[in-house]
Amino acid sequence: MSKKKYSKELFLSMYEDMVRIRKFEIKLTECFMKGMLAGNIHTCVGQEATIVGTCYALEKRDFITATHRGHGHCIAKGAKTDKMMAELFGKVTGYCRGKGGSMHVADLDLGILGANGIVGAGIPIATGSGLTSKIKGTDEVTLSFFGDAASNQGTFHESINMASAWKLPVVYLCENNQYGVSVNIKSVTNTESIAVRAKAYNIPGVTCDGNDVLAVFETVQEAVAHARDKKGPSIVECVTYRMRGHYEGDPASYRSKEVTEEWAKKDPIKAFGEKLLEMDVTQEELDAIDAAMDAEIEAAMQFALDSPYPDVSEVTLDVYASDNERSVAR
Amino acid sequence: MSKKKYSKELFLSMYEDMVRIRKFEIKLTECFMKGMLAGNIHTCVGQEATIVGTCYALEKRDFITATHRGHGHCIAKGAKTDKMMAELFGKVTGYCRGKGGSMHVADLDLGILGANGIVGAGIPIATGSGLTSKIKGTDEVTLSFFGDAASNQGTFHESINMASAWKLPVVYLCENNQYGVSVNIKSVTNTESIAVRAKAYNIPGVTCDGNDVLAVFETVQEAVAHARDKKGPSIVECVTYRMRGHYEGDPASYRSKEVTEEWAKKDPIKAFGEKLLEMDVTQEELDAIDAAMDAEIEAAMQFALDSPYPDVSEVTLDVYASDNERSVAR
Amino acid sequence: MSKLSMSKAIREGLYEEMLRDENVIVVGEDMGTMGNPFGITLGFLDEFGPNRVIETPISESSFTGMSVGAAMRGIRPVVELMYVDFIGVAMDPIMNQAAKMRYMTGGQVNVPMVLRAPIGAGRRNAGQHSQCLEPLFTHIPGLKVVAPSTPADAKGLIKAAVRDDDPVIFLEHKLLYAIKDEMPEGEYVIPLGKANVVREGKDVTIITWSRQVLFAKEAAEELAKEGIDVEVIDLRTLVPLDWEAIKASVSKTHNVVVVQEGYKRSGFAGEISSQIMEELFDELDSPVYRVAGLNVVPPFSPPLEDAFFPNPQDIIAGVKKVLEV
Amino acid sequence: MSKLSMSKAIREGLYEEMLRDENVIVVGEDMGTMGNPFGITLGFLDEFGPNRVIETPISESSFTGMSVGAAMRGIRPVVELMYVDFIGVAMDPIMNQAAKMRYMTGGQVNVPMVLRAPIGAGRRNAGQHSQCLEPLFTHIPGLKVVAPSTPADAKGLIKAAVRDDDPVIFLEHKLLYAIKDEMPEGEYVIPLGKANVVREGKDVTIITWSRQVLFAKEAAEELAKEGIDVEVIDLRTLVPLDWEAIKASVSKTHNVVVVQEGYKRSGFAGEISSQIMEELFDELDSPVYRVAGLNVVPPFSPPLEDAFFPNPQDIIAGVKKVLEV
Ligand SMILES: Cc1ncc(C[n+]2csc(CCOP(=O)(O)OP(=O)(O)O)c2C)c(N)n1
Ligand SMILES: Cc1ncc(C[n+]2csc(CCOP(=O)(O)OP(=O)(O)O)c2C)c(N)n1
Ligand SMILES: [Mg+2]
Ligand SMILES: [Mg+2]
Repeated sequence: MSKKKYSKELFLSMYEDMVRIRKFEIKLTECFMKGMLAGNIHTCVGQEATIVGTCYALEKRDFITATHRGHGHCIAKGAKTDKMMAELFGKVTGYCRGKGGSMHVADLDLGILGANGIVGAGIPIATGSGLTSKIKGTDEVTLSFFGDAASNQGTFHESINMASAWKLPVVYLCENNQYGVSVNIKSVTNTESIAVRAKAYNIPGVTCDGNDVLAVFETVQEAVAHARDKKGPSIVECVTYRMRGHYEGDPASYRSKEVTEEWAKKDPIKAFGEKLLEMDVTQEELDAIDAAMDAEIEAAMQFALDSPYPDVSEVTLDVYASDNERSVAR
Repeated sequence: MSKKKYSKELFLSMYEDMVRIRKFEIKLTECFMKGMLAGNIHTCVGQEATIVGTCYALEKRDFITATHRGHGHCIAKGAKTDKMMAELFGKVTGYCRGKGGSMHVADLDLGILGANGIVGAGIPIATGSGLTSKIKGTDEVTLSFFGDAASNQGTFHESINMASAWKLPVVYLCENNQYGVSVNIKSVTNTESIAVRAKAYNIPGVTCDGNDVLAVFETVQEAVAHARDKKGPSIVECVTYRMRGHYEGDPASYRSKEVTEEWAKKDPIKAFGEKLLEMDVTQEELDAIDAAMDAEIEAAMQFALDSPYPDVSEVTLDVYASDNERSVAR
Repeated sequence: MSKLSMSKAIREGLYEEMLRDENVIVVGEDMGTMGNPFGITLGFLDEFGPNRVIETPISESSFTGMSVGAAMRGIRPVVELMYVDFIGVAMDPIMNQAAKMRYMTGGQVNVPMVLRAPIGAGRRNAGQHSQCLEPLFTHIPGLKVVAPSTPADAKGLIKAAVRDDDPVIFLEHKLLYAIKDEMPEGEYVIPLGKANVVREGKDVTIITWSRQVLFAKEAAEELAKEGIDVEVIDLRTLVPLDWEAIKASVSKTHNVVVVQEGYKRSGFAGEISSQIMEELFDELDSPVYRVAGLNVVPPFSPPLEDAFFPNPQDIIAGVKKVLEV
Repeated sequence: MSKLSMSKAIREGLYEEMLRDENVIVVGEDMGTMGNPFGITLGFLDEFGPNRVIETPISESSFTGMSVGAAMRGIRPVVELMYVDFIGVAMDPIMNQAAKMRYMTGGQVNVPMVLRAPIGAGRRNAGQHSQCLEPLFTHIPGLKVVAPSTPADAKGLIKAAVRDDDPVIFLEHKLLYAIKDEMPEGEYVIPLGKANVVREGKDVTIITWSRQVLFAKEAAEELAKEGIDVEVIDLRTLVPLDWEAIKASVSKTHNVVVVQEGYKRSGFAGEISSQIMEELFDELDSPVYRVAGLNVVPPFSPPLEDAFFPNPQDIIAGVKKVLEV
């Protein structure tokens, strides 16, 4: 890739977001261990290059659907860590007033159409967002994050077929971290890649190194341009690895330690930091980012802790947009 | 194809089954017009070569799942026209005691795992039959009939992926008659064929002339052998055309008359008859088959008419295999 | 006053809404050239073009989910399941996405979509094409559920459903489509959640909806000849439920029969019965009785299918049972 | 006597059945090396091999449908949905295939499969991972529905479910998995359709199932201190329903509270309430009252989730309401 095209500011911003996501999630794991956090916490530690590279290829007006492993998706698309943290603590100051939690963070203003607890369910939602842009004649692109395992869900097939038939401006972004929960993708599919499935829809399909943020950035930019030019959808597969358990508490004993250690050496943040140092970035600049992120996440946690829970009366609020009381009562 | 390999008896038997299916269904359409038959009647007139060619590639011990358009599938797999007719008339002498009707004919002894009213639902059922053969270490092959439109259902993708991953002995047989109800497959997919989707599962996929019974026969035989040899599943696509409406009563005004007339010239029974005459079959032999089938179908209808309806008390019978009364009562 | 069949009335309602609001689209199989098997969208493709008449492949799960996504972006999709029985392949986007999105996002976003689905037995369509299945929807918080019985209601209610900001399940009985009835002049909308007392009476209340309203009226006429004065409430909307109408009637007649076509076990009739038990127990002279479909698979064979779901005679028997006559 | 948690008890039951009958297989996500998230099939892969421990891709619709096909061929699949909430993507093979196959084929074929699915709130799993959804199954003729409350019952019932020739939905409350209790010695099977009177009493009957049995017992102990003698019926099986047990108890206490965790509207509690109304009206001293989950989306925030589903205090209030004390 021709790094010349991009500014140092851009790179530092990408780096910052990767660190932001990492530190946000490490903080979560600490809180979880201490029993401060409830529910299922799925971290994307190790996958930050895929997430940040992808979201930087999008404009602010573009849309995404995130997954159950969605903290990174949301942050990279512009979500604030304090409101995120508050949501994960179930506080009323969170993105969803505490009602959604980790698997349901959404901010429509930021183009985040929601994380989703149902594997594969975000794919049709993203497709519908793409359809909307086509109907309205506007040029936003919608990008759907999903995992390797989600690509075996029927919605993958159905949605991409429709998007291809109608040339919808959607990018189908497969984060191939090689595992569902404990199941290796190789044991439940018989193809070399997920991207090869693009042939079944006659659309572009490409695989890239998901731990190389710049490779991801450039690859997704092409797919986004393709969509923006009304040439239709494509599949981008980023091969990466989830460094922690499926959710906090999962010892991940179904995978070999050796493989995990190999991937640890390919840590995307470390790798990108080294690349930046080879360019005109100094260690001090990186350290400053690190420190700033530490402070931001600490403050985010404090914000969450200081925020109140929603009032119990909110339990019956917002089930319906109209006639809520009556429809909830009977 | 090397016609030498096959006996005259085989060819005449194939011809007979094609004529049997055609006459059975033409009789249905007459009864429907006269108001003697109720429900939705989907005929396969024009598709007999695909159906008979396919089923002749199977052994008696093999299994099929049929579709909503399943009369032909069942007859070609060995179902008797009298019990079929009785079922369609809702009589207790029918295959399902009149409880299933046109869309639910089944005969487990004949390897017919049932027609199905839900588009795409037979595909996983066939896959489960294939899994069973694998588990039991037996060598039956299961073949799943489905339409071009059904190939856009999620079950197509999910099931074939599993069958490929586990090398199940299943043949996925797409009867591409080019239409769902009114929707042309070209308007809702973006690929040249359905068979090309095999690439997404790394299995064989082949397209053949669905109006040429011998082409279908040979093509499916290969796929069946592949499955029987434990080499895994494949997709066979037979391109054909449904000559009548989607169901009886559908004027099919969504398609051009010209195209339908072109296909009328390619009538599979006429074409096969001509081929047979070029071989050592006489017109008298064909006429005799015709007459025998007329008589059989007439008798089948008479059998259906003469048969009683199930007793009304049967309405609550057989919902459950055990504890039926109590489970139905509350 | 002109007469329209219910299918034409729904078509008219949808047509008016599509003219009124360019964000309204229709989504489903065979919606284009064919205009749907019952002619509901006949001519829409020519009038509104392929951007607003989305003719889909057979991919119910994804085109329903796609409609949720479009609704979140401000489109108002009217999605069709060709038969309600197919909800089995499209339940997730309805129950876990459309129904929950507003709540899970803390009120950020609405899902203003309508899912239209033909229901009902009586057409010899057998096990997988003859169900009603209301409870699959009424049990899920976040959904509204409508089931009209007349063309005039169907038109007014489909318009309300389209304008509603919540996901609305709109259940259309196949054997009502062809029945013609008087239509009001001019534009009108019938609000969701308002029942209709279609026959006043003082001895017993029949609460029902959809096609069984017609059967209940027939039964009521028969019973009138025997001196039994039946009140018939057409609920029109199951969620929200018009409790005031139920309460007023029960407080007047003190005897209740709830009638539904669908399977009795866990049917919506049981919900109504238990609500009456809980809140109007002292008003009751007799136990609320349900007349409902049997707990069996819809059979194909005509005599069996006829025995499967309630007919006016069953309702008459139910009323007599309650009144102990 | 030894103690086991419910997850271990279910594991033991399945294990015994797999040893007993080589046609029994398990099907689902993460069933192999991981042995399922709750350890239900831990060690099964080593013991029974990949032909009987089918570890699937995330393709619920098809692996459930596949299990129907296998069941039609004589296999006895025990399928797992990782959470019952995912039934939205696998409803068709359950409601239109498994449930209807025997009837539609005129009794030719059985579908001896079990669908196991964790249910329930209380784990801060939010909107799409905290539901119960019994009515989606109890409404569909052809399904049996089981929901145990103790490890001993769970083991005996899962064995019965595996041996049953009909499709059985087996609902396991996530917050019961870790609770340990005494296990009977030796082999035993608990027949489907037999309720258990877990506490005898004479003033009021609480009818419930699954985790709420524990809450009902807690409530009963509290109420005993106030001199209220509560009978608690653990239904164990919703279909078939043990009507004799309900009838006997209601005829004794004349006051009934039905308790369920799931959404109140169209919940199975309403079905029970309306059956009691229909057949035991004259036995009732007071209206049957339901204590149930609110008609809202399961919220994530802990104080909201705690308010969403019934706890022992809610049950106590329900009993007092019925007894007017
Ligand atoms: C329909 C459905 N099935 C199963 C699950 C349980 N589940 C949650 S995440 C997950 C694995 C997903 O794997 P993948 O799509 O590769 O995403 P990753 O977790 O690796 O990011 C599973 C099985 C679910 N949430 N939804
Ligand atoms: C899940 C589902 N969706 C829709 C239908 C209604 N339907 C029945 S047949 C059919 C068209 C099927 O087309 P195809 O698969 O090509 O088979 P063909 O009818 O051409 O034989 C449709 C839409 C259905 N029965 N099931
Ligand atoms: Mg993964
Ligand atoms: Mg077709």
